[in-house]
Amino acid sequence: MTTTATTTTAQAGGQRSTPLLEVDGLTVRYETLRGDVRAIEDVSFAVGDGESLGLVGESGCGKSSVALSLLGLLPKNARVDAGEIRLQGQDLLRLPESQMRKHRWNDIAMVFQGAMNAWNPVYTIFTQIEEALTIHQRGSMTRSEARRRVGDLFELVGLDAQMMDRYPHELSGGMRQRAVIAMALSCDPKVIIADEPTTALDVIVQDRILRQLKRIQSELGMSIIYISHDIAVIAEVADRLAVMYAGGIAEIGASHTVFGHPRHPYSWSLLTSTPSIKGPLRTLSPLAGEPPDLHDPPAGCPFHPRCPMATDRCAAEKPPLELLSSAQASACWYADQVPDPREQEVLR
Amino acid sequence: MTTSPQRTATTTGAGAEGPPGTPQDGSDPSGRGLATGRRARLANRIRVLRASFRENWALFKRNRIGVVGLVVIAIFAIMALLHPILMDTVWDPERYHPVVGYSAQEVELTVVEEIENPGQEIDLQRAQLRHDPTIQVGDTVEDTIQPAPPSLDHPLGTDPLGRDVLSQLMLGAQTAFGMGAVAAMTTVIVATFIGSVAAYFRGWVDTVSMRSADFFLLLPPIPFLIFLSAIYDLNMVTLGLVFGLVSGAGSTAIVLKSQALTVAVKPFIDSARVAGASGMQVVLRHVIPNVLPLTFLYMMFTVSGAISAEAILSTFGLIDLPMSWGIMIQTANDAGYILRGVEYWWLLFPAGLAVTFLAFAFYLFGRGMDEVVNPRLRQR
Amino acid sequence: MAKRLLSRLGQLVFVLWLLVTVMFFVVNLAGDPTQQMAMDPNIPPEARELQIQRLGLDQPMHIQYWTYLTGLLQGDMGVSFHLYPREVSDIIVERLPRTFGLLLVATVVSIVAGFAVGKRVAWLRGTRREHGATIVAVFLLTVFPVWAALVMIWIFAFELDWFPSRGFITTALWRGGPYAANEVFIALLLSITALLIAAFAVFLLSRRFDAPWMRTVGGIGGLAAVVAVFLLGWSATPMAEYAANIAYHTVLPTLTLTLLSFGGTMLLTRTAMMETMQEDFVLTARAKGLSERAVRDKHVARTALNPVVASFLISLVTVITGSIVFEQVFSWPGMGLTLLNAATEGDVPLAIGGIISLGFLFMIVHFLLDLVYSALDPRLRT
Amino acid sequence: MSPPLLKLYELQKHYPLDKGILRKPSRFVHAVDGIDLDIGRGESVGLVGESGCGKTTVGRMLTLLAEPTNGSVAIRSDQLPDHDLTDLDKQDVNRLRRDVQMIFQDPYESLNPRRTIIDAVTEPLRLQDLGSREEQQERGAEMLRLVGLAPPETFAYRFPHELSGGQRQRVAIARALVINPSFVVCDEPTSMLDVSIRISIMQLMRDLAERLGVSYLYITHDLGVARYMCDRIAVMYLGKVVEVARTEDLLANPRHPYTQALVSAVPVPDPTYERPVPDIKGGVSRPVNPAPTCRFIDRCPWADHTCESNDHPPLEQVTSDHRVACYHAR
Repeated sequence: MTTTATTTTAQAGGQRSTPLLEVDGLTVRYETLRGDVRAIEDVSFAVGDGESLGLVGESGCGKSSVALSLLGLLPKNARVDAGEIRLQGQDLLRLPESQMRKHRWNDIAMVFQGAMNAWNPVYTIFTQIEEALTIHQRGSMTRSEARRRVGDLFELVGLDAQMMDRYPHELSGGMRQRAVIAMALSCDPKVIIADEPTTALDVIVQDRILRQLKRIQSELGMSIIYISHDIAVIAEVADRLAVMYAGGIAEIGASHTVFGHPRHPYSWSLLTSTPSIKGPLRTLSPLAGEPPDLHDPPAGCPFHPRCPMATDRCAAEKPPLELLSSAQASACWYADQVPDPREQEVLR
Repeated sequence: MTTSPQRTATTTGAGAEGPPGTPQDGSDPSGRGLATGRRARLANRIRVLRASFRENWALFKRNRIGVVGLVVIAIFAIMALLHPILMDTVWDPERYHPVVGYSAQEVELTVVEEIENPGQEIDLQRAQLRHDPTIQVGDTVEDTIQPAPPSLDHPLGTDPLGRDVLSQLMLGAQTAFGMGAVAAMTTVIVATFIGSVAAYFRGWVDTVSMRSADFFLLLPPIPFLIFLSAIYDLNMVTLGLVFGLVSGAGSTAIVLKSQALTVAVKPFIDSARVAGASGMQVVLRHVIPNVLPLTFLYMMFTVSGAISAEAILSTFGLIDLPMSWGIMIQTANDAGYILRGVEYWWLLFPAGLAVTFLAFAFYLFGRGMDEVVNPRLRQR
Repeated sequence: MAKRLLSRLGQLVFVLWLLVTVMFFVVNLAGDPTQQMAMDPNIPPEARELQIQRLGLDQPMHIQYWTYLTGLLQGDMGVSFHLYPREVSDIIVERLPRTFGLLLVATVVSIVAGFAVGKRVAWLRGTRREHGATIVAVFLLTVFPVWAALVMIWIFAFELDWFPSRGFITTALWRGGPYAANEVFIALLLSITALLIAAFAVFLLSRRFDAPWMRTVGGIGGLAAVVAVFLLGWSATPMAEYAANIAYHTVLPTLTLTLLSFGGTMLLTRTAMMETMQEDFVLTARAKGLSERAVRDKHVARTALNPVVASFLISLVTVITGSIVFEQVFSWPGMGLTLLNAATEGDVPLAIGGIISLGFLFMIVHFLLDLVYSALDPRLRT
Repeated sequence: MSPPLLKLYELQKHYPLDKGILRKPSRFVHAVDGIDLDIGRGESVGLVGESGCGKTTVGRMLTLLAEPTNGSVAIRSDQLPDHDLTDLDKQDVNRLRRDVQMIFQDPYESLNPRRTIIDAVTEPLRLQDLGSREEQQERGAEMLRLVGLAPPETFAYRFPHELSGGQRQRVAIARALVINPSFVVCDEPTSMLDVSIRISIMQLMRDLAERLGVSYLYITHDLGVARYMCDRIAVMYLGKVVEVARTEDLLANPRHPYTQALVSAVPVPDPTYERPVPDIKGGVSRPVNPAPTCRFIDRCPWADHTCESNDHPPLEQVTSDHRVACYHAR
């Protein structure tokens, strides 16, 4: 696969100009006691300026590893076997650690999942945000300046400025998550990775946080990569989405197109196994089997053992990610035969 | 559905995720699916035990300090076991018995002002006293020496009373293991019971046992044992029991309770209660089995502490034992050989190092196990 | 927090009472403690009679217990047998501060050093250096203290001849001098405590500066100033020579004790660090672009400090044991040596006094640790 | 309509906040504060609400893991006809265990890691002393096959860590149903499973309920799951049930302002759909010694004088099968 071809599929459904962030052919493996694990397999995608991309998939599909690769924070036993991560054309994977450190938070910030554990329990919220500010201001920011800055950020995310002097345990889950967002915004990053930003929050709080993120994005114009297992959340916030399965991208494209008619049986099954509360209740189609063991992934298409459409070809050959239209690319030999989820039988 | 040959262990039952209730293959539909139960059960137990042993051994081995500990323990265990055999076969009890044996060596000694080589020299004063008041420096005399330096007969020399040091060292190993075993058993039984019951029942049971743990914490075992020895005569069993009780009802109980607490809030405990288990049934079948690995770990640390405690107390002559490593040091000390530096090294080093190494080895072994049984320490 | 600490104090007082009570019964189960006196030719029979009356041994058990308890509250613990006719309380007042001093210095130094080394060692996880450091720490923790002390004496007092091998003071210097040894010793102890508190206060104050560079300069400068005041202050007093003599005798036992308890604190730190390293906020800190050193010191080590302080009590047992052994080997006349002598002489009143005063010391440390722990963990401050 | 299998009447659970040995606690968390609910035979009722609303506490009281502070639970039991759960001696409790079982949320933690699968499934039989050891084993094998873990011998002697999350949840279902209970409390049994596994577990539970005639109290925060699983849904807010209705009716015409906010806050897997902004103020507080007025008053867009001057509104019938606790619902 040539670089140009990769770039076009990676950009399926996105803008044509040079993207802000490009991931190209990223392949990562973890060395464990039981042998190597292929965590990310030839993943390519691009994020344009001010765009929001959703990465969706089940646990262990590699979406969090992608996020950690972007920050250069993969665990010690991880090896990047191939690929590039380019931020405005500069390959982050080739940067020495001291250079990479300057990009973290300043250019790529992260909204972590599980907002309680993202905070160090022994410092106040302000101290922890100040820390990010002073590092990237090379120690020239005085405390009073930092307080003003954090006050502004708190206003932006809808938190009372007094909250900054509280300790993490004194805030509710929703407040902590807002503070995490404020911290992510502190250095005006170009890209924010939101890793399960609302998991473990109640739906009403989730709704508020998601709306807030969308509003802040339109005001400040940064790019956001949303990572979630919940396809409904992704549908709400992402312009484009990439569906991941077993470390690779199964399908990528503009949200409207993919949700309108998925062209990969895995995306189809994600949609048909998510009960919606709007519209008629349709039959839900469970997926047989379990996600593959990445110590020993199946040959051919990684999805074939669970795929209702699989043939002998799928067991033998791995389908490449191919452009179907300008707005959609899928890694399936039978992409044109994937049924429309709206053809599922109506129950109630 | 297509299946591939590379399905892994976890997914062998993949059919399980298919439609419910329908038998997935042609297996016996009569409901007697477990007719081969007993054999299968046994075979599976063995399979699981072997698998978990292999996995744990791999984890244990990775951290080499545990293996070092295990090897040292094995060496001392062999020494302890070999002692009665040697006494029965090779060693003449008259000369080699660690307590009542006597073997003074006849050697030719040079008379000197100050002894530098204990095996070859004798000081003037002693020589004049024992032989002939006219003896001068530079003469030689025939004399028996005790303590005698290592020789072929006595690989580690003899002590100030002319007893074989190696034999004492080996019997001392028996004492150390015995003391360690008594203390460890006591600790484990006391701490597991207190910890599990306090964690599961909470309320006043918890309050009482934790206040008593505070009490035992304020009572460091060695000062307490010293205090007890002022009033009672202590022997190995009482020493082991007291040491085990103090550490078992004190710090170990606190640690095990916090571990049991993480078990006691797990859903499977509620699940057992919903299934109809009584409080004691839950503790015995569900809480204790899950804190047992950690219990075993603390057993190692107790053994380590107990060996050291016994040696300290017997060094100060506070317990009634036939022989132990501490007594060996005490004997040397009483006869005034201890602060003479390395000249009489075989009186100080074998016993001192034996205590150190065995306590060290048990601790290392415990550390090595810690990496296996303590999921918090496993690397991500 | 005050409420929490107050209830903790209440619990500790209760436990101390429990200790006193248990000791009383442990002793009484053994029979008449004055039998020993009868055998000692130095003690006149009337003294035994007096002692029996004083301890109320002719009274029923509950009255004896009551007498004992009220006596204890007034500081009356009876008369020592083997140091007859000295009061037990008098002996304790003289010797407990010495043990406390030994413990204080050894504990503070070993915590600071053990923590500093432990955090670096944890960061080297899986390397050869980490294994080496762990083995050394375990060796220090489990080494047979008697043997270790003898080796230390042999190296530092005999071979190198740097320090005296035993004793508390050089008698020749003090004979006819203007000071009592304890007087100087207590002054020394108090000033060291003041030094520690002042250093900590300076550190806290320096954090309040607005500009980051002021915080660094203020911290280092302030610490230097505090240490300078301490050293100048001592050199100006006439006690200086005597204090130096005590300090000189203190070095070897303190060093040995510090070395041994260092292993324990280092291992505690290492374990706590390794557990903290797996927390999510460590990833957040890295993602913020902090250097590895800042992640280690500001996030992992600072958070790991809480469990280290919480479990230090277990390490303190090693220190107390060590202090008893070393007081014996170094002939350092503190509470540990007193307890040992009482035990070998069968001096029951002194043994009781010794164990209770050690328990009391432990209780104070226990409470102080609780105080520090509550101050360190904001979740407990509310 | 036949009489209900289970009848909750004014069920309450208050937890003391300031515990002490000598002091009498003065502050209580009103986790569950007077709940009335009927569940019919073979019916499955969803208990929906945000975290901290008390739904789990209700489940724990029904399975006798927590003792109600007040109120009563009546269950029509074959073992113990028409008995009140709040007034039982030890023997009754054990007999009732045969009727009321529970499926827990976390498939990784609800099975003892040191016991085999067959041990876990047959434990209720053993504890209740039902049948010989052989009969228990056979029954266990039959249950494993029933929940789709076939052939049973493949799974029976494995340990939980050798099974996937979905398979473990099947074991938990087998264990809950092995003694033929008439009523099962399901506490978010699928929320920790991956989407693709979740549906098969939900289908299995529905299928078994139909086949064995079991009633479910299905506790969940996910309205989508509740829609698929439940005949009726009860919405809880700070210890009170604020609305009960048939599933489709509740989702299509929510009457209570809280239910309306909840329904409009659920994300929809369709990027073309514009959800309305939920009409609700503030955040959830903890129900510590709550005022007697409507629990929802400080977040309610409709709150007025009537709400301020009256007690918490009673659950009143709006249509034949739809009840709401709001003064302004009609």
